[in-house]
Amino acid sequence: MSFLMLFVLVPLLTVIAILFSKNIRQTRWIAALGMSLQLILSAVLVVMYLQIRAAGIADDFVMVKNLSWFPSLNFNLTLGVDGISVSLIALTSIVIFAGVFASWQMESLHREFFISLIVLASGVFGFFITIDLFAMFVFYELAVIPMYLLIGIWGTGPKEYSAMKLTLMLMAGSALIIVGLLGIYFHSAPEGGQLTMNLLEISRYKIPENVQNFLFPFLFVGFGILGALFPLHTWSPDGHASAPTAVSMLHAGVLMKLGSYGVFRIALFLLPQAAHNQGALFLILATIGIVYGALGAIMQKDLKYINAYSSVSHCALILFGLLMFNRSAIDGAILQMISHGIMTALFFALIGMIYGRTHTRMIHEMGGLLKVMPLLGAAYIIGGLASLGLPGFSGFVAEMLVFFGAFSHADTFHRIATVLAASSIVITAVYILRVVGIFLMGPIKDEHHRHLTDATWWEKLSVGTLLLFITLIGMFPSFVTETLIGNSLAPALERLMSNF
Amino acid sequence: MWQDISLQDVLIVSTLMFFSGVYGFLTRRNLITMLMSVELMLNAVNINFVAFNYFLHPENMQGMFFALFVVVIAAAEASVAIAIIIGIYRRFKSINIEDVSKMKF
Amino acid sequence: MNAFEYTFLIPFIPLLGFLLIIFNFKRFPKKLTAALATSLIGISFVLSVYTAWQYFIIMGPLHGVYPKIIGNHFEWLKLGEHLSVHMGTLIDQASVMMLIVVSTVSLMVHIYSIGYMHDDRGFNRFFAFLQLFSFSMLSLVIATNVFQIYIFWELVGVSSFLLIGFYYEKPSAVAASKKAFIVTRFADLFFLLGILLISFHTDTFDFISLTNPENFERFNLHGTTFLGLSIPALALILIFVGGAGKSAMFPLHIWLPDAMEGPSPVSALIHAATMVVAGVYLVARMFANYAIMAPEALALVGYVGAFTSLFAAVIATTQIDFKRVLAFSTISQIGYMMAALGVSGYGEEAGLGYMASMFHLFTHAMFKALLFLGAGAVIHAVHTNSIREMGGLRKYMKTTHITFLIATLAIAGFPGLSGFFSKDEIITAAHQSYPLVFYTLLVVAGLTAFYMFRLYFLVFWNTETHYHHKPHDPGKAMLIPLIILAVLSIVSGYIPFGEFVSSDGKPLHTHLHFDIAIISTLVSFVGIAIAWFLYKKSSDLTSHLIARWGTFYRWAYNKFYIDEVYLFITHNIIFAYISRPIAWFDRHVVDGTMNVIGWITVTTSEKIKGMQSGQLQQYAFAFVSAILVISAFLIYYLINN
Amino acid sequence: MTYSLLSIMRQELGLIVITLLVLFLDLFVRETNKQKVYIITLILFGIHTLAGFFPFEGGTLFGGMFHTTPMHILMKNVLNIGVFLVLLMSASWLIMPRISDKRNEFLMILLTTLSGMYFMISAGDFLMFYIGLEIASIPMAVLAAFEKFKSRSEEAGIKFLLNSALSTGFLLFGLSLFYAAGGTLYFDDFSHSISQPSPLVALALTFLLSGLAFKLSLVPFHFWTADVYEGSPMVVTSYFSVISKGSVAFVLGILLFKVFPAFIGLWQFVIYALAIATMLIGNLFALRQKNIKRFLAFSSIAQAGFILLGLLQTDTFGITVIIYFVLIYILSNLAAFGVAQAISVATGKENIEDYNGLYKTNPSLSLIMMLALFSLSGIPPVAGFFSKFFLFTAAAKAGYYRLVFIAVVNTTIALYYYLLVVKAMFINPNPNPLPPIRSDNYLRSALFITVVGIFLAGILSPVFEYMQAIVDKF
Repeated sequence: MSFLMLFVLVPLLTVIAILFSKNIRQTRWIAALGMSLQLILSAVLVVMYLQIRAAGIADDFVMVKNLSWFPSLNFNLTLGVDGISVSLIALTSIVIFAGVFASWQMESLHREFFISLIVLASGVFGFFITIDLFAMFVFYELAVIPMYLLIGIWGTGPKEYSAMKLTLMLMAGSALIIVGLLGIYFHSAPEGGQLTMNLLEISRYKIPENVQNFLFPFLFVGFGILGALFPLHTWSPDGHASAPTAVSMLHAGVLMKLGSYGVFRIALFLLPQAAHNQGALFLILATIGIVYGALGAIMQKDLKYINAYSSVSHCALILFGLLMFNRSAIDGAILQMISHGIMTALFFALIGMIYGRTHTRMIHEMGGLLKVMPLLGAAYIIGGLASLGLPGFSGFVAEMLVFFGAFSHADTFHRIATVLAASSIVITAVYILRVVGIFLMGPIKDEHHRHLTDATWWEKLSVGTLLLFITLIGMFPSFVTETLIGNSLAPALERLMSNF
Repeated sequence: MWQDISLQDVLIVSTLMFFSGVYGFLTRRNLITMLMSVELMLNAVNINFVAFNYFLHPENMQGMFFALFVVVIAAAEASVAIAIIIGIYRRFKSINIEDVSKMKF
Repeated sequence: MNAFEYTFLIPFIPLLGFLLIIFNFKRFPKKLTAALATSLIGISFVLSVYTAWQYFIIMGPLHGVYPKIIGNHFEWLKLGEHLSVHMGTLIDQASVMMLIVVSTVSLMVHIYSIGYMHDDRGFNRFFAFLQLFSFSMLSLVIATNVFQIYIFWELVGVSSFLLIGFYYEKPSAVAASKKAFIVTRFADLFFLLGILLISFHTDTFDFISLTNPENFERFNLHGTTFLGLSIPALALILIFVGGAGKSAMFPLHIWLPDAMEGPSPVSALIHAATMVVAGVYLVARMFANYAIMAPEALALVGYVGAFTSLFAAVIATTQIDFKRVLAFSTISQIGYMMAALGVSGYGEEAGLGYMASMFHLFTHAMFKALLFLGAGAVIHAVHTNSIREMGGLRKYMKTTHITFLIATLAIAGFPGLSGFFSKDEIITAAHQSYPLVFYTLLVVAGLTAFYMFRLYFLVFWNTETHYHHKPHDPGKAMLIPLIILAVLSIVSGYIPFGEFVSSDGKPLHTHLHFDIAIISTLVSFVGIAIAWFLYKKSSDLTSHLIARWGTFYRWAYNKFYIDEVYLFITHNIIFAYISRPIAWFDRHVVDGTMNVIGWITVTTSEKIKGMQSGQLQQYAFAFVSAILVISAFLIYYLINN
Repeated sequence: MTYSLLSIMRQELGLIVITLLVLFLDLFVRETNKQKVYIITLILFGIHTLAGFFPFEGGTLFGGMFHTTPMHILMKNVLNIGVFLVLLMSASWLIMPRISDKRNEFLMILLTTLSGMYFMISAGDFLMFYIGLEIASIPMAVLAAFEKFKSRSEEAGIKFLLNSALSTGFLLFGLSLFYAAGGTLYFDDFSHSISQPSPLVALALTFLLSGLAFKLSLVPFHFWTADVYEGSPMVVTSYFSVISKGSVAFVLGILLFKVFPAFIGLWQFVIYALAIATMLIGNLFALRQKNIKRFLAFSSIAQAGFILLGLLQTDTFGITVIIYFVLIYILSNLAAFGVAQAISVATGKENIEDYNGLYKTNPSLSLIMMLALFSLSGIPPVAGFFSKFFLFTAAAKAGYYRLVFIAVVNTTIALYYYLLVVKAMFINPNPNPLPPIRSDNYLRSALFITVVGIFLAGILSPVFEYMQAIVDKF
């Protein structure tokens, strides 16, 4: 029994407990308790991880535990974490914790809702705690599917269409991933010996370059779809717009990070040569994605669409950073995962709360809401400022790391890409301020809005948690970039750099 | 006399039989006729088995026996088919295969 | 261990105030907020003064050079192999001078705001933001490295955004705050690129090593160039663009006039005295780099400064909004400072421009803050911004009038007042090497005197308008800062500034250049005289002149349509032709492709349904043909292999 | 000899004994006790199924015409499980009017076809194989036409029978050509006697494969499937789609791997092409089906295409995966059919539209249906994911990455229409959903078993490992 297993077992037990709940009160309290426990567990995990590192253990992955699963194929449930996964686990528990409170008033089919939500979360947790490709893929798929029900049943707008599109596109991504994973599996033991899906064991050998070149696009694009790689991001605006609050939070906040994490952990880590050979192409796509997403967000009218396009832009920045193949850019990319995760969760939470009151998400139908609901409004503005990369919040540090990393490539191609990517900080400011100016500031447009109430205690808790972490990371970034992530980047970097 | 008949001759006959069976199956609209066409095909196969046994592999009787079994099973098949065709006739008042196409797409 | 470790407290005390107030902004009574905020900034002020005392007087120059001292710092973030960002305090001539400026003006504005904002619902919010701004600005000025400056640069930007948009229910205020933020953000992009470029080549952010001429040899500055510029020139120009954005240099000045939508104390603090000079301060911080590594970049700074100065001055002569006139005046004066930096050389006597620029920054902060606070008092009293609706106010607002007059005289360069001394140094510096800049600045001096006195006469003299309420001098809270600043506007000119602030750390002994002083004074007098002539009493002459100079007047009045150009570019080009098409493209082409894939599948499914005809014989036909095809294929394959 | 006959053919003999018992009981019991015959059959068959799991080494009979090994027994066991579930599910249908008087006939015919499949699987020569095939398929026509009071059922019967006769004709023609080429009908001798493929062999192979492809309903030999599935009674359809199909898949595997390994160059092509065509066409047709039976028919066609992925290379892993896949497929498809059966029996509704809003009134049925569909489409954590993934692994092992990709893309299309049903049950609003349905205990226990299986057969690796171990020994 490994400590890491708890991250899957606790959600599982929570789900079982919810099955027996009698009413919504019980359901949400069970969910809240379970997810609080999860949050505590993550904190414990962070501490444990730091202690292990402090003890001088420099393994790539720590707390490794090999649970045999399909021995004949050598597919195992190998548990193990490094700083990156630890921080992403922490991110997940923060977001799901906030998500449970953000959906406090989910009345219809509440049990089913919380069960699906927590199953989704457990898929994400599972993905981060395993280092066996097969197990990772199982959890990955597990995380994708409850999404259909969550959006389809509890969503708004053209929910069926969006849910279907999202699910199918992500499954198409899985199609690519499966090919990539199997390709890696069958080339995992080039010198004979047992084939394996274990990341660590695969990384000991070098997969032949032509095989890498063949497999890399499958894995990169496959995971890239979930990571909103241009032009395969279109599930994201519709999906996010239609999803219920907590789902948007979890999806944009965490699930999209599965894509980027997969790109980093699997595509880049295992296929470094191909990454170098084909990096430029994907770098172009990522750069387009950054600018394109941001420009696309400017003219949107629906709050969720704005945020969805903004996510496209921000997630493209993650891929951009990863493709720079150097420490600070990748460091920044991973920080961006965390930062964007919390930030976008905050946005979606706030949008959900505002929508719950005004029953519209069209920015032009609202105005002056800051006066009516100062706390929510202020939180939105702070979130917006964080999103446009204001120092003191996590996004700034991430962006800076990425840009500095990117700038260390002195060739014209990378320079141009970097300048374009950096220009997004202006565009981001434009759309964030535009939306804030329209719906939060100015005179109150709709007289009915004058009597709306401000945040309730659970909303405050949800929003407060997210704000706290955005700020903490922004103020003390070194804790994440150095202490948590820092030394875990070494193996990947070593493999990526060894080609030079 | 019959010693002059070569394998080739027999095969020509059997193949012609087989494909005329196939042709009948494809073109005839009457269910009974279609069933007959199938029988034609099966009998062509029987000729094949017997001929191959006789000309090529006379050392054992596998082909002969096979033909016997085919005959038996064909009979069983025909009986079931006729039973169903009678049922069809009761339901559809027709044994034209084109009428028996309520389910499609 | 060093004597300046406490300096981190100077910014942190206002931060504390910000946090205290913002977390209790519903609970704190106004009095408590006011007392808390003012006393905290007061402590910062005292500490700043103490620092200055200790640095300039107690310690003094070491071996004839003022040292640069790191008060304290810690590593905040590692950026790659060699680079890391520190947070800390750097104590040197410029930063200590700026500390004084910022804390003084901030303190004055705090006190003033107690009176000015007294009836406002957002009182607590206002003070929280003021504290936030003070924190950011103080941190900016004592930043040890260029990246720290960038960080707080953004933070002052956001404080400015929050304060301009303070009356967030007013659409114009919202638009102005948005504009200010986006324009400066746009400039910051270049600043960031500049930082990226220069740090890539020098491997350092720290001013101590970055601006030390002895290090320049070691920097690896070779590499590809852009438009024929050398790497340092490109980097420094990019950084200057950042500074130009914040300091409202042409063509990035458009946000500053609109920023006057904010409450007047904010205009005084942020948009006159402190934040807008951050650009000047930035160039000054890296002055060694500009002057030695890339003189062409420095020349650009000078020309841009001079042009902006003239440009804004021309516009200022036509404006009728009280605060906008002052805003253009600010732009013009900052252009002055930039020009001064641009014409300066490095070290010794050549560094006169640098010293003059800093000097002018200092004196300008005092009298411009005073002007804005005075404007605030006037607007507070008459409830309008338009100077057409004012007039004859000298009778009603005596103290305001006098302090305003002092400030006007100071900015006009009236001999004996602070502006006179600093301007004189600037013009002298320009005279030495840049004749074009010199003449421009001279003209601007005249224009400045003209429009300032135009403003002064129109508001305090001229025809008296009918006021609903009788205007009166504001209360003590507002008057005291006016008086203090008025005193400072007079005396600050007598500080032997060169002894304290110079380009290379060595005290510079300056004296009044009488030849130049006389010329510039004359020019000022001409300006004042014209203003007297035209505006002391209402006359038809102005309208005649306006008619005569119709087109030009209209252009100047409309700020040369720069705003419209921007509006056109952003709305009609970027929004309409880039962003909207992208949104459309995304919905219809990218997303459409996905939908088309789905559509194709479904349609194919519909089209091929005929295959399943229900006809047994068609099934059999398919069966037989498939067998034929497959066997033909297999036999063909076999024969060919 | 007699003793070995008894032990080696014990499964076949056991099944035949049960069949005969049903026959005699049916003849002699009173009308009121007919239900008891069903229960007795069920119990006996249950024991038979369990008995199959006793470890047994197997052996050869009739000079090699019949042979059985642990692998064959495993295959039969998998089929047994499926048949047992079908029997459980049939209870509610069998007591319906116009069916109830001949319910024991149904049991008998069903078990007869199963015995045919046993012989087909255990066949050691083509004659035995042919006899088994026909025993398995001729009674199927009777089953299809079982509801002879419905014209659709009759139509299904005749379509199946005639089509099957045609395919048998071709298959036999192929066998005769094999006989000509190899001079023997015994598998063991055959695989030794020809080592070089000739055009004659190619022709024979095509004919043989087409016969099997017909039974497995591979495109383009699949057209009968939808009509027959739709027309047949629900229980028979489920039997068709899982048991009949599964048995043929096993036989195809055995034939390709054990008899024709020398011609791998030939049949790999065919399998490759058929796999793509089958997955694609099956999915495209399934997309727009309105009737749940027709829908599942086309879905099962597509599933058959996936089975082919395991047949691309002759190794034990491929066989294991096929057996495993068939087991999971039996469980998931039967779960889906079980739900459809429950609804059909209770309300007579068979259209997907009728399922709108089902979750409101019948949450557990909807959940089972959803799980079954997720399993069919290969979504973790249910078993279908694992079986599909292993199939892909098998194909990738043979180096067919592109085929894997096409297959997974097809999974995506399949997911689309499976989700349509999920959507109907969970999302589509319906003011008048079907009333709450209470099915009998037999069906419920069957559904329970399938759900447990769907959940556990994948995650619990021993199921797969057990199969792998058995097949490895073969």
